[in-house]
Amino acid sequence: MNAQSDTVSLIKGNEAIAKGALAAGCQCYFAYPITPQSDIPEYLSGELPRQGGEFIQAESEIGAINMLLGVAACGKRAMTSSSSPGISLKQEGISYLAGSELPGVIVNITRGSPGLGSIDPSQGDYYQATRGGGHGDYRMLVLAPSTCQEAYDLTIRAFDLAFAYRNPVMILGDAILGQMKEPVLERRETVDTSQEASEWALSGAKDRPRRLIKSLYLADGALAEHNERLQAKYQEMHKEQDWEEFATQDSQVLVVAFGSVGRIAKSAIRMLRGQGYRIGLFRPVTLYPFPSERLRELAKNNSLITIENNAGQMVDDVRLAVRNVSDSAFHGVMPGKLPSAEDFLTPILHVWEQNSQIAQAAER
Amino acid sequence: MNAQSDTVSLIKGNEAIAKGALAAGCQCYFAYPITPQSDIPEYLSGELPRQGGEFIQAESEIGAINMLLGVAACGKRAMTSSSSPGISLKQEGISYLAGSELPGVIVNITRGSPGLGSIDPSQGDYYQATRGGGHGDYRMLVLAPSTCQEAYDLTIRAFDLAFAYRNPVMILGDAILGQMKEPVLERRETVDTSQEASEWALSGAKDRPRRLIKSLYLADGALAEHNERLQAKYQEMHKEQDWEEFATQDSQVLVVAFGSVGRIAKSAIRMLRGQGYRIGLFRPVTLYPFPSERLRELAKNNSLITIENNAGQMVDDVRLAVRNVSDSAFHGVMPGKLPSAEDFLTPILHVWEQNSQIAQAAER
Amino acid sequence: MSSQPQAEERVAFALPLTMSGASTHFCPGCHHGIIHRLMGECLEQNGLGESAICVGSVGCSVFIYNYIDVDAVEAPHGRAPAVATGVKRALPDRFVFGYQGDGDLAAIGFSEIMHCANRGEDVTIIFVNNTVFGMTGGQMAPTTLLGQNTTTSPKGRDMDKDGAPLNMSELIASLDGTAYSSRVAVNTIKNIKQAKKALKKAYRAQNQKQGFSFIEFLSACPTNWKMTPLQANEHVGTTLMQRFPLGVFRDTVE
Amino acid sequence: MSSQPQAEERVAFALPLTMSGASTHFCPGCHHGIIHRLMGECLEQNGLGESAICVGSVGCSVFIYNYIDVDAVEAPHGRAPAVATGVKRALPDRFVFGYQGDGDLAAIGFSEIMHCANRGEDVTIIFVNNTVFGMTGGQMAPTTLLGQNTTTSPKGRDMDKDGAPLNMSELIASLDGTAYSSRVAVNTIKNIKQAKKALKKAYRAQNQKQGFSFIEFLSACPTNWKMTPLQANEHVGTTLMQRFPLGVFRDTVE
Amino acid sequence: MSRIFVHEERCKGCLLCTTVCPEEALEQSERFNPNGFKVVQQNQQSECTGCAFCAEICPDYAITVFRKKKSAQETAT
Amino acid sequence: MSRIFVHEERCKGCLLCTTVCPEEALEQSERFNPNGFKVVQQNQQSECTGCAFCAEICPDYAITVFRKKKSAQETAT
Amino acid sequence: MGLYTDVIIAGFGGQGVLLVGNVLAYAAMKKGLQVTYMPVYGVEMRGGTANCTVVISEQEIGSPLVMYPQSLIIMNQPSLEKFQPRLREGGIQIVNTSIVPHSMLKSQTNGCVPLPANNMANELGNPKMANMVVLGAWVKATGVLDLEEIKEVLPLALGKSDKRIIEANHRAMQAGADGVGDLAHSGK
Amino acid sequence: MGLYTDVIIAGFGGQGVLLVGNVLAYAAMKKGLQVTYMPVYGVEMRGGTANCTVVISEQEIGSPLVMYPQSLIIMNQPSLEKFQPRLREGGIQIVNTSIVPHSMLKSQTNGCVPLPANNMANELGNPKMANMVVLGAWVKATGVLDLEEIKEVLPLALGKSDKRIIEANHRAMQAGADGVGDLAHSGK
Ligand SMILES: Cc1ncc(C[n+]2csc(CCOP(=O)(O)OP(=O)(O)O)c2C)c(N)n1
Ligand SMILES: Cc1ncc(C[n+]2csc(CCOP(=O)(O)OP(=O)(O)O)c2C)c(N)n1
Ligand code: SF4
Ligand code: SF4
Ligand code: SF4
Ligand code: SF4
Ligand code: SF4
Ligand code: SF4
Ligand SMILES: [Mg+2]
Ligand SMILES: [Mg+2]
Repeated sequence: MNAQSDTVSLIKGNEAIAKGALAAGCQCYFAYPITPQSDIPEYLSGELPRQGGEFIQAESEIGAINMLLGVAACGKRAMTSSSSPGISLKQEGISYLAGSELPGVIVNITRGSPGLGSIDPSQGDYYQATRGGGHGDYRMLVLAPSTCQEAYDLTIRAFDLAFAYRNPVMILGDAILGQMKEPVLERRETVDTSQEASEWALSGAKDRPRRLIKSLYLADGALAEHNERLQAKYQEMHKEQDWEEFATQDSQVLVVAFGSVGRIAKSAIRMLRGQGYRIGLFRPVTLYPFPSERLRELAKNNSLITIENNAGQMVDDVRLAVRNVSDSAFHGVMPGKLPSAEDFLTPILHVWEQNSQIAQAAER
Repeated sequence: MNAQSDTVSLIKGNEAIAKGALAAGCQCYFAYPITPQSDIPEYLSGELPRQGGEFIQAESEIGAINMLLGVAACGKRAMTSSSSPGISLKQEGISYLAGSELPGVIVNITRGSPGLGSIDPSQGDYYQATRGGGHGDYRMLVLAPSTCQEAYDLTIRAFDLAFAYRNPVMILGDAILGQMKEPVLERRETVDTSQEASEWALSGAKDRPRRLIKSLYLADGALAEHNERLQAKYQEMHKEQDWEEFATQDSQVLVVAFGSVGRIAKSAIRMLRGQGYRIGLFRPVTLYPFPSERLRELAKNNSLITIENNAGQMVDDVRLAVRNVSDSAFHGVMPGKLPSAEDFLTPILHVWEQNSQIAQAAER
Repeated sequence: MSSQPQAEERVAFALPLTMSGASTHFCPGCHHGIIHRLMGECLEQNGLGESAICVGSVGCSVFIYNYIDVDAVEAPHGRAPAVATGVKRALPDRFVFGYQGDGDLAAIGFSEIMHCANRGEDVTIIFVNNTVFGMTGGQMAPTTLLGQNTTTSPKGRDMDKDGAPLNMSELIASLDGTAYSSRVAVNTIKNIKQAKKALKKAYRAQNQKQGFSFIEFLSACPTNWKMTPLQANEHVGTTLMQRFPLGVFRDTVE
Repeated sequence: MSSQPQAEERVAFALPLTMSGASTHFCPGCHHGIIHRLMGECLEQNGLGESAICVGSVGCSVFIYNYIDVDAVEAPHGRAPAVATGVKRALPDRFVFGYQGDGDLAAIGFSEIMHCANRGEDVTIIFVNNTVFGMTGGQMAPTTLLGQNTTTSPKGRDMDKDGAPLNMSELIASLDGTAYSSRVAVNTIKNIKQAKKALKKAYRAQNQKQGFSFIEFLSACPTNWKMTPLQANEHVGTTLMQRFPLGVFRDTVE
Repeated sequence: MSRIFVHEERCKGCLLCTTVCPEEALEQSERFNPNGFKVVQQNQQSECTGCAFCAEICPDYAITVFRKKKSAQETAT
Repeated sequence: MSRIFVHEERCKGCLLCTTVCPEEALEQSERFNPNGFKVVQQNQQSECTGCAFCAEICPDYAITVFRKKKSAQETAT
Repeated sequence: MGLYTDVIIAGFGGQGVLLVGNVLAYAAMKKGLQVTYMPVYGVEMRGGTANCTVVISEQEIGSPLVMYPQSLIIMNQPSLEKFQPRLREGGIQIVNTSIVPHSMLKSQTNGCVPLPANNMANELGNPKMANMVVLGAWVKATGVLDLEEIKEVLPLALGKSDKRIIEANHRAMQAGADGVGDLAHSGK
Repeated sequence: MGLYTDVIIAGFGGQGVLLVGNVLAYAAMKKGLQVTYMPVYGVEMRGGTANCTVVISEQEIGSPLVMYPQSLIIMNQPSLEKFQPRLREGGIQIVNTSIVPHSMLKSQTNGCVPLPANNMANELGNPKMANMVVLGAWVKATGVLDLEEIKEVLPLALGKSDKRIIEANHRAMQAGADGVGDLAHSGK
């Protein structure tokens, strides 16, 4: 890879994702408009064709995910994006991508839910993203940026991971990430991805046996075998675990939070540290694979509180990760309310106090 | 309720569900064909109109779930059914039903997945059913029958619960349940449900203020408030927890399994009990709400093993339920392979042995 | 001057009782407001206020229930015809109407509208064609004109890549379940009067259980057309009507 | 008798090289097999075997990749036109064709096929209309004839509740993106020859990038029609063709 | 003479009403309403016939039209 | 004379071939193949012209048609 | 534990194996026993294989699927290949030797009942009744139900009550039952 | 902790509040500071309220949303009602008194800068430049950035480089800045 003429620009998270896709060599993008992510199709409708790629405003989210499936079968880099209700509509397609072992990037800039909900930020689609809203035992890699820079960087990484594992990868952000502007350093790299799928992609059966891409396995035991293989691959993905730690050197209480809430929690932690409380932050960057090992490690010396902009979803993964070590408290901000650092203080201090009591009890 | 002329007939699980729906007063049924549940629309295409109800073979699963939404808004009892890929397509609609607080019964007779998969039995849609394959923090009540009789009975219960909570309710079965025939006792009850929705259903604004059914909450904080209310309702649902226990009086190892696997595990347990092993079964009947309290109780005296026809999904709920007490082993049969009692023996005995070792260690 | 009638005066124009009177959230010069009122008026004049059930959709008209004061349910984006089907099958003697934009009806909801019409459901669908996705910020719609700039067709809609605009009224008229299909506009008084007639005809089709009834309204979206209200209103007559001729495309109503 | 040509003999009929020769899983007398072969033959005769990418669908033809020996991808039920769009946009110089049943194309996939045609994608879709959902056990399809008994229309399709059969070729012909649309059959030698001509025309449309090409095959399903193969074959000519006339409905191919 | 009443708080100043008045009785005022729109008004010179065209086209239901009752009108003439 | 060869293991006994043979050269045999289908055969009395109609309509690619080469044929006549 | 028996009935689609399973299930139900009937079929439309499992018990039934069955009814060769190795020690196996070569039967199988069911049915006037022949044989060989109980439910399972058809089926079953005595001994 | 400041800029859609936020963000970025800009708007198409939050810091920024801002730019009455109570003790508040009644300003607010921005802009030739007036005032009042830095990035944020427009905007900003000195004292 060869970095040329890096530039910094002040852009929305949505635009950062679009630019990240271009930098990653995304050749086709398909989507159906929906707030708060429409900046992505709007940006790419102009830029992608200018760079020789294909943009289609699909007739629906279902159309879009299946167009992506077609491109993926040809081994080309493709992306689609939407927001919560639109992502629900893509679930069948995502399951097919996973079942057919096809790479592709799916962006979900979530909104207030369920139903039509609102366009407020929300983290209510964590379950859907990490546990498969679609049918079957498949898994997606799920990346959760919390800054515009990370949105850009992780989008590039998402494409690489998608092709490394031949698997769909999701970028999970919210209305805050999508609409916020921050300076973003763009790395104009020239990456040659033209051969990355040459071993398996469709291109016409010229000078080689024909190829077949499918998710149907009817022969006795064939599907079970296929599923075993998929599960092995998902195990393999565990090495991609990624997270951010903040102020964990001496922390006694650890806040676990992802995406926008992760960075908002950072503000709360700064406020509390200013008052002498030793609080740290654990921010999962990969939601699947969830960074369980490191968190379990930290749980040995920290009481945990998970904070989410939902009714409690990631907290399941936190509790599962630390289940033989400890547990986690939970503070949820319901979608429809903007999460604010000030509102996090009391719940965190509550855990701090419990923690101190336990410590004192232990001393006695 | 008034039971008249009960009859026993030898019918498929699918037919039991269809008959249960009729007995529950289901007035409208909409679906798109898919194996292994097509017996349901086939049966109801004849029977429902004969009883004055409405049957539509919808143009798609999406059409079907939204027709159901329309009926539900009028406070009438309606059902739709499908199998895994078709259920994925209904996720947006389900989220809308939940967000709009509309009652309706959704049947998923699952098949091998992901993607097109196969028509083998599978429990790979547990996550999707219990954690919301759709967007947002909604929950469905999920009922998992393991016999044809239970399929019939729980279908009736599903309608009652749907209206009691104004919430979608899912019946989660698999190809075994759908295709198996067993004797089923039909209770021809006459239930008057004509007034059950009179407080909120649409009927034309005659002699009363107009009514509005929606899931959009845009005003500042309105969605958060709505979500708080929904969460309170989901808490309320916890009293519906239901499960079956088998041979738990003296058990030291407890198998946790649901649906068809639950009954297959029963055979394995009988075999092992025949050899003197004190094994018991805990079979959740409601998957949401998961019967956590009772399971935690049992976990105090039992080592647990969760067995599923998938790569490990319900085991999360088991582990979360018992997390401060113990843990659960897991044995998964991949979708695409028929689960068999014989195959369960070794994994169960493995837990038995570990358990004995621990017991011995404790004695020493 | 008084807002109340004085002696010797009578109110020559007032909002129909089926309308709530709430101020609209629409942009200045948006035709949605006119269309809402015409619907309310025809509901009232046909005595349907108490039997009507409105199926709303997702688009700039998402708040229709704030203005038309009848029982209402909100359909997911594009699915109003399926929801309306459910409502009508549940309550066959109620008057059921849906209201959808061109993104809603001709893009994501294309299958639902066509199959609803083909089944000949006794419902009425009002289709508001403003050639863009209004609510989401002016993206290209299936009815966007060739060459029209939108936020997702920055160089104008391109026949080669995007295809041509869909003529929904004609398509729906070709289905056997359709009792009535016509295209109207509200850019002039004459067209408004015509539109009202069409509405009444459509309502009659449903009340007499003759099948599916459909009216397409050409509608101005000054905001996303980047025009003044007056320009946009004129644009309907000068440009939209060329691709989308007004007329009745199917009428089997007795 | 030998299965190999003898001296002085030449093979007057053999499977095209684009076909694998595997035994089909179809029921006796099912037309899918004939249609598969015609497609393979035309691929070979147009030298497209090495550039072709087949987009399979879900239905009795789900195993098309076992018989036609070209690169292939399986689309979710109804989505072949969207998948084909993706394939073609990724590889614009390959020959891309989809193969769909009437449930697949006219029910669940109605929106995808219509929008694909309307965009004028340079792909070819083969539509096999056997008036039922074959694979899933003979349920009613959008093309089921009025009065036809199926497992979900046990009293026969009813115009009032179910609507009338959809004429897909005509609908698709009405879209501006369509270069070629025709309906053919394979119940007689004459019709088979006609069908082959249509296939070649459609292939040409794509190769010359003239837009979307579409061929509807009327196809017998003896099993779900509950007929013998001979009865079913005859039924195509006597009954199906009345509702679904053979013909070319749009042809802009040079 | 008939007259109109403009509910100024509703008017969005789109001016569609001005295009349909046969009497050219409507014009933009210089007044802003609380929403920041310049509202229309009936101009002084013109006569309103009470035809209600303006109200028919107003997208914001901002105009009420009062027509002199037949009898009254006749007496007037 | 031309001839056909029926790949009996493929034949499903649908008899479509019998409807198109201009020479009525095909008929159902009494033989079952391993899949349980009664296969067709060329009857003895008839002459095959090698027109290949039967093969064209066979849904199961069960018929190969051999035509006498032009020269050979001519010599024969 | 009380009475328990299970059987896998397997053959080509079209040989009526599912009907046999249904009949057994009906008879067991009628007798007041617990019963499950579980069909398994390929996705191929025609010509595929089909099989079903029937479990009959005095106790509540756990698995409706059986890995190692106590008895088998085998109507064609692929089914024999698949299921014969799984038959329990001392299990009973009814095999349609009109189609399955005698040579394939495992010599060590005790309760093996080879019956030329197609031929026998043919002799009774309709080769399609081969399934009734093996049904009769199974009933006789296992003794779990008796023939009268089966006959009683036949119209239910057939969904037909045409007297002549019923009677023909009765004769076929009887022939199967009668065949057991003789053949079971000479059998292997 | 180094430098940290934040501001909420609020008004009607169309008053250019988002532009002000953008300009500030650009200037901060140009200066090498960390910055976030976060818009919040209603779903109403027109006439709704709009606001944005800009956070400027030497340190990595946590929350881009601020519950209790250090400063405010208030362009209309609803915004004052919403945000004034949340302003931090000792915070700075620039208020467009062409639209917001003077009487509504909390007397205890120290850094309150009332400016008749519309009128001032009108005097400078274009009432639409009211936003530039308050921007200038904020820059002067807070001192985090200086006017030259703002001027430098204006073309970037405007996406325009028409010299006359730029210069007019400069004048408006200057007027705003100039207004601070006088008014800040007489202010409250
Ligand atoms: C599943 C889903 N996809 C996308 C959206 C976003 N969305 C809301 S309205 C709309 C289109 C509005 O356009 P149109 O139907 O033409 O109505 P208009 O606003 O122009 O009146 C879209 C795409 C959504 N709410 N749900
Ligand atoms: C989402 C989804 N819904 C339903 C199905 C089940 N299904 C498979 S094929 C099919 C219809 C087949 O009919 P058709 O397309 O007419 O093809 P045919 O078998 O008649 O050739 C259906 C409904 C599915 N696989 N996926
Ligand atoms: S965006 Fe267009 S359609 Fe929507 S309210 Fe404004 S003018 Fe009307
Ligand atoms: S069911 Fe019909 S379409 Fe399917 S293979 Fe059999 S005959 Fe052909
Ligand atoms: S009522 Fe008629 S005449 Fe009077 S102002 Fe309105 S349009 Fe003009
Ligand atoms: S039409 Fe209505 S909103 Fe528009 S200017 Fe006239 S009165 Fe005002
Ligand atoms: S090749 Fe022609 S003549 Fe010969 S058998 Fe076939 S159809 Fe008949
Ligand atoms: S058409 Fe083919 S399959 Fe049918 S009978 Fe003739 S040879 Fe056999
Ligand atoms: Mg629109
Ligand atoms: Mg079909």
